[in-house]
Amino acid sequence: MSSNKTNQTSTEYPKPFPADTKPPRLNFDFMNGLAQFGALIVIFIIFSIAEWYFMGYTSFASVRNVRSIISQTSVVAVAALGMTIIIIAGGIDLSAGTAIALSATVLAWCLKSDFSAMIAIPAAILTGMLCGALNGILISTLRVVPFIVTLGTMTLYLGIAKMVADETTIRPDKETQIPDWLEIFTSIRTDSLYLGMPSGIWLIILVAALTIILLRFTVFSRYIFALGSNESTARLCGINVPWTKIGLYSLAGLFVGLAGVYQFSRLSTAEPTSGIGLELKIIAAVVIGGGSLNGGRGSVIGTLTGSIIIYLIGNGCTKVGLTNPVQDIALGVIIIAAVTIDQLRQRRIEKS
Amino acid sequence: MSSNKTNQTSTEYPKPFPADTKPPRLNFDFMNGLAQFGALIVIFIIFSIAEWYFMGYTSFASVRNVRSIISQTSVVAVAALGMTIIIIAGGIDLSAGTAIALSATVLAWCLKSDFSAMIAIPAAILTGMLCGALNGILISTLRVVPFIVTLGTMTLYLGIAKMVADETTIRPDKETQIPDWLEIFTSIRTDSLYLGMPSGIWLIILVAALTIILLRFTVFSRYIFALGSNESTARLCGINVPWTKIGLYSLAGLFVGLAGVYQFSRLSTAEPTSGIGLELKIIAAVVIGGGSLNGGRGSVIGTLTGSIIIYLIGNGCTKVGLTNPVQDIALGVIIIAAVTIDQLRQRRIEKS
Amino acid sequence: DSSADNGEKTYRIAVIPKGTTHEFWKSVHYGAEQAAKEHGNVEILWKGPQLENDREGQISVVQNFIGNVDGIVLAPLDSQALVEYVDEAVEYKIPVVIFDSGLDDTSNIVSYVATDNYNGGAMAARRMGELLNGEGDVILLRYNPGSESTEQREEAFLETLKKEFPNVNILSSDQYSGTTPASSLAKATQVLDTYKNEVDGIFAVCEPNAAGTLKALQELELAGDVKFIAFDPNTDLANGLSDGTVHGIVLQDPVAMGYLGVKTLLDHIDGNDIDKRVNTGEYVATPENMKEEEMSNLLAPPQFGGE
Amino acid sequence: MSDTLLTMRNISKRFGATQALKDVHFDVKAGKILALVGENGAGKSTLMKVLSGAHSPDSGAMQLCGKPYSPAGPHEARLAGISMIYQELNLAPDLSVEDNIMLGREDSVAGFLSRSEQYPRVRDALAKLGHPGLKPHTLVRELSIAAQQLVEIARALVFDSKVVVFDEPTSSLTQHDVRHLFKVINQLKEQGLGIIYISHFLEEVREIGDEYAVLRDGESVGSGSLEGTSEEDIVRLMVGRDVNELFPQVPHTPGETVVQISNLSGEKIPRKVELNIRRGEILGISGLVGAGRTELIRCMYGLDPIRTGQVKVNNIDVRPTPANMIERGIGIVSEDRKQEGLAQNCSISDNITFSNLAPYSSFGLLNLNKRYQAVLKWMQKLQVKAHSPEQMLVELSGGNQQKVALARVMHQEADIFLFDEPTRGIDVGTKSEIYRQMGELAAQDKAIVFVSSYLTELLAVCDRIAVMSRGQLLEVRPRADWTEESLMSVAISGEAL
Ligand SMILES: Nc1ncnc2c1ncn2[C@@H]1O[C@H](COP(=O)(O)OP(=O)(O)OP(=O)(O)O)[C@@H](O)[C@H]1O
Ligand SMILES: Nc1ncnc2c1ncn2[C@@H]1O[C@H](COP(=O)(O)OP(=O)(O)OP(=O)(O)O)[C@@H](O)[C@H]1O
Ligand SMILES: O[C@H]1[C@H](O)[C@H](O)OC[C@H]1O
Ligand SMILES: [Mg+2]
Ligand SMILES: [Mg+2]
Repeated sequence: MSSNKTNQTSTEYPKPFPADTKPPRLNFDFMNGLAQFGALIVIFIIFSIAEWYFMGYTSFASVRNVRSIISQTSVVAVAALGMTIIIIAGGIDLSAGTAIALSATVLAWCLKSDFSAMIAIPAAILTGMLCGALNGILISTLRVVPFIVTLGTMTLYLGIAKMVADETTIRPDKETQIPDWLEIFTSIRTDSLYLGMPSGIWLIILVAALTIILLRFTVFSRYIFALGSNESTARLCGINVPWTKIGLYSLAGLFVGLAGVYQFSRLSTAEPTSGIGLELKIIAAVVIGGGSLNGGRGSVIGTLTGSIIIYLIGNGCTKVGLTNPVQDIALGVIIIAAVTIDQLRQRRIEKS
Repeated sequence: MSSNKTNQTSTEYPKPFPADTKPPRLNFDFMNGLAQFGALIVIFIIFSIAEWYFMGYTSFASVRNVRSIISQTSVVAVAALGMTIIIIAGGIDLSAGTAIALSATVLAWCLKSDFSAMIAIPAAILTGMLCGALNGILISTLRVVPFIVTLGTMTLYLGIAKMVADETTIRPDKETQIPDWLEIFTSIRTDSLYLGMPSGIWLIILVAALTIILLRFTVFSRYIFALGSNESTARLCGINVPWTKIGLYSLAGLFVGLAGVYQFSRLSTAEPTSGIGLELKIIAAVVIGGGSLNGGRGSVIGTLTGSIIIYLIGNGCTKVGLTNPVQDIALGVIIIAAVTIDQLRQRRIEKS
Repeated sequence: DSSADNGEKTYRIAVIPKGTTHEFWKSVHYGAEQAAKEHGNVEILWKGPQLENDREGQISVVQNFIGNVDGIVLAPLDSQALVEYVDEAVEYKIPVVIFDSGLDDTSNIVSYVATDNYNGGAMAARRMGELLNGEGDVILLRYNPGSESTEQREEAFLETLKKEFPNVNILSSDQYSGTTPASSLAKATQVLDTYKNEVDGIFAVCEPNAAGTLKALQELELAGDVKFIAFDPNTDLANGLSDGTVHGIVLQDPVAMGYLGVKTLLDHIDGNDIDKRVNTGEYVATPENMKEEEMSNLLAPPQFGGE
Repeated sequence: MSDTLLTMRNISKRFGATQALKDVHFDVKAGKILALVGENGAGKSTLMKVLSGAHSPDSGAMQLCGKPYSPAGPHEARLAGISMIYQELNLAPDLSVEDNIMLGREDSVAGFLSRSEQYPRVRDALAKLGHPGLKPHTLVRELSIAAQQLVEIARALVFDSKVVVFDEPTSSLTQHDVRHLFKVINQLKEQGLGIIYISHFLEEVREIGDEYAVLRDGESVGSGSLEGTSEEDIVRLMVGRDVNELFPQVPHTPGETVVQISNLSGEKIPRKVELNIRRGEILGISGLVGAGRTELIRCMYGLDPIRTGQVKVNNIDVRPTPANMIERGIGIVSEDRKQEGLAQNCSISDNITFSNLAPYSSFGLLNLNKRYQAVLKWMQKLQVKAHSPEQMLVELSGGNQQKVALARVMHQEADIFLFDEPTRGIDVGTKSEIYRQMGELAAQDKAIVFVSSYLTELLAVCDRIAVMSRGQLLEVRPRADWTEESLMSVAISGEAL
């Protein structure tokens, strides 16, 4: 990389570029995610060895267990994809948790009211989108920082969910009201699997692929990155900032709605408070995955990896026989460590 | 508020010495807090009228009830004073909630182990300070944004608290281990009052006054504002940024430790998870009080007012017979409305 | 205080559950309203904290009702933390009935209306011991620290097993499921997965806890093989009894609890004699007895707002 | 009085792939003003940051007053007597003027501020700079860029320093303020301080400087006394060749009016502006700080709200919003590239194409390869020094960032260009290139509005020049009818002559 000895001064055009004039074909998303993926593998190996060493057997590094971890991750993973977009755009969404619960509650309410899943699921996803859209609209029109707006809507959506659920748990009838495929959507029972994975996991992979494409190859993505990097510049360049925000928060809301479907599918019941605290897990997933809260940086692969790491730690600690306190401490340390390492890596890249 | 029409700027500029040769002596903290205080009064009046109208009597606007609200507010209020400092400095502390619980747990553990309160309370406050110091050290040395560091320490402190409490609730004996004065520290029973207020409230007023002085008259406060306003400027002006951060987070930690004492006094038990979610309430209090998450802005009076508003809503809704869902919705709306109005006011001031 | 049209006084009674999301409380609410209706001129103000570990939340509800109500019926989510605030209410001349879960200091309260939770836990242990023929490895999934009722069940379960079934081995008894079905599912999955090769039985000490455990058993394909005892019913658990995935449910009578809680308070206000301790009873539903009328009623108790 | 105060020897500094400084030698004498010049990216700011402790050098040594000097950070450097006025403003907007000036060295008693001591010092410093009216308790965020720069300068005056560095202090000052500044600098010099003065204005350098030092591509290529050294000599050292012409003239003929502004008023300024912008013409706008030039073009572009007035483009009334204006062929280069003009954490590619992604998109999908090639072309055209179009903007020197901003409007294929201080911080070679580009744009029948505080360039490049004062647009006249003096006097008096 020490090519640019631009000593030619300005008699001729300087040749500041590397000889190749082809754009870098590396997909940055993959590149960024890769480092986190490496961390994931390391943690995985450590737990595997620890289990084998301390417990004398290995249940951790089994296909079954991997499936189980991934299935536990699904709710957070789906929502974190949407959060990645928001965080790249320099925003944040504290209402994601309660909006997931609201979506799940709407889904359960529809089923309980004997609507078919074909109506209930779109209704849930639409609910998520509307939550996102409202966030976007408030952020754009009130010009209040997203942290506050979504701190407010967080409580708002909680209240609405309680209203829909009449403050209690909604429990549609398993036999008559919940379709089988929805019940086993994230189930890892052998008879629920499809090509070795719950169908819900395949859907996540599909959605993640679409998000990668969206974030790399669309015009909209450039607007998202511009917003996250410098909002005034975005405005100066004629980007319709309010609409872009409304658009991207709605899009993220779509993911939130989908996460609501996953949450419902995991328990086949819905409970209005079930999203409290989830927002911080979701944000942590994005951040462990390399997203920067200053905007402008984040990756899909990283986020998915980050989500898995969070649940991996819980799973691993239990398998190794560690107590809850230790588990919490480990998670805390890993969040900080992951971001620190990513930071160091970034700095090194910038230097080299 | 349309008083300061300082139009001299463009018309009379450049111009020789104007009349003012003395520095302005207005206390901005009071000025800023005043607007929020107005909002508090309005909400108070609305609830008073609503109770009288719907319920046919007034228990809301009674001295007793005001005392009760203030006593409920105490934990959040104390911690929010520290958070104000952090937010002015452009930081944030998501670990405040679990650090409060950790401090309370340490306090309870000491009492339960038959240490006197004279040891237990300093130990609790020290615990809070150490939590803050660790946040500051990590933020300074790792150069990771505070949001992430404290997201990590949030879980870390939770884990440590669980460890101290052995995953359960610590219940020192009321008769033998908890001194009376600590038990009635925030109590509003008639025989616990001191000059019409629980002694804990007087202490808050004292601490708040000290904080106002700190934020207005000390050199340290200039560093805090400078950091929140522009960190690289602070660095280039020779401010020792890492130490300033460690100092201010430790200081805020002192408030957190004190909040732990208040929490213990209110619950007379300590439970390691009792702080979860509190951090968002604390941040909300600062923000409702006019603090800006972009740094550089925040006021003590505003923060105290913001804390009270949060609990006022719960109190008022209960008195007026509103359900939990409605209460949540009201809180959400008020958070957003308060900040929006403050925003508009700010913009008007800047324009005039 | 306000008055009804006929000049008679309308009593406002605050009923404060430990939380609102469990189905259990819906039935308590139903019972409370029954008592109010029966008495006449009574308005029930139903309000609880968000989650069953939100001490500060419940304290606030109690404090906020002071001044507005003629009596409080409270299920304290912490036996010590609420003492001070019950005293506060009493100082303000508001009578307080405690129900469902105990309070450390009962000197100021009107009455305590609840299940004998210790006995409930012991019944669960006996049922487990029988199912395992006195031998096997079991898991106790705890609820939440500080909740007196469930702590009683947990202690009773462990002590009874130890005393009456010494050959039953406890694999794990230090895991807390948390207060929601979601947290219970996560915790139950982890614990069961860890011990899935050894476990013979599991006891979940309340409804959300059991709901999560049932789902976890199904997911891990252990349902039916592992003897599962729940505490408090819901439809899935009741169905589980018939399809062999649940082997026993300890039942309380939430409707009676709500009813007697309010009734006792009203009796006190009206100056009638009352008992300091009212036991609302505990039962074990099994696949064998679940069709009996009493059991089937308790397995699906009426709920407030239900049909 | 001419003992060597500061010596820097063999200073090297590398940023990743960029060797910013290579074995640089540098001496500053007491009581002398040393002009440090060089092209954009030559390493001037980096060298000064090494001096002020903001960067640590990879190798090399420094001596201050004969003693070894190696500051661990800005604090030590300040204590050692180095004051620095940075090129990119370094102020805390939420602090007052007074607090900013005193930041890091407050007068205090036991940790408490003693404002009564600070206040007069601050006021004196501002008065020295010719701005006694600037109130010390005003929040800095409420000041214009120019006023902020004055605050930054005042900071260096309130403390005892040995060496004061001015890194392009005049880039946003008007002549009026420059005069005051020079007076102050000369006072400092008489007190025996060493002054380092960085500027791209060579006539300014000649006027104020005693000696010069030239950096090229991170190396010292020459130094000496300014006396007897011609401007051409310095330019040759800077760019490594002769620059034939600083103000290349590209023939163009003014055509019909494309933008008509009538009765345009903003929230405060501008006030009731009437202006016609014509094709094939470069229209200059001159005025003092705070005159409202920036506001005028921001209002017409839709960045600031307007209270009254109309903007007609090609005879069609257009509601001013950036999107509308871009659609009508208007492009803007902001005066504040750091805060507004550019997205610092985005790549050069992104920054150049943000305002016009259409050529590379179909159905919302981007052809990244096509875009890369186009960006490469623009970078070469404007001689942007960078190693790849994917490089982040933060890593470029100030001047190169400015070029990216220019590249954006050109890439946008705008018809009407609004340039707000477009040559701020740009080296002579590139400046001349920008003037040529402007001329060429005019020759292609484009319309150009050129806001500048640098009268020489306005008088050399523009066809007509307008003067603003106190929010009003006073006079528009052909270039030939203006002189520096008449421009200044209209701007100051606020009345048309
Ligand atoms: N923080 C940094 N990271 C990477 N590269 C940098 C950094 N700072 C400066 N550079 C590079 O070092 C070189 C010298 O930059 P410097 O800012 O010193 O130039 P300059 O002479 O001040 O230019 P100008 O006249 O445009 O201000 C440039 O190529 C620039 O891109
Ligand atoms: N020295 C000063 N003291 C107080 N206010 C000032 C000062 N300088 C500028 N201002 C404020 O800044 C505002 C406009 O400044 P701005 O920089 O936008 O104008 P401008 O004409 O574009 O000048 P320039 O582009 O040369 O900086 C004015 O309304 C004025 O209130
Ligand atoms: O006290 C318990 C209650 O009896 C019911 O079982 O729900 C869980 C606990 O709150
Ligand atoms: Mg420079
Ligand atoms: Mg300007």
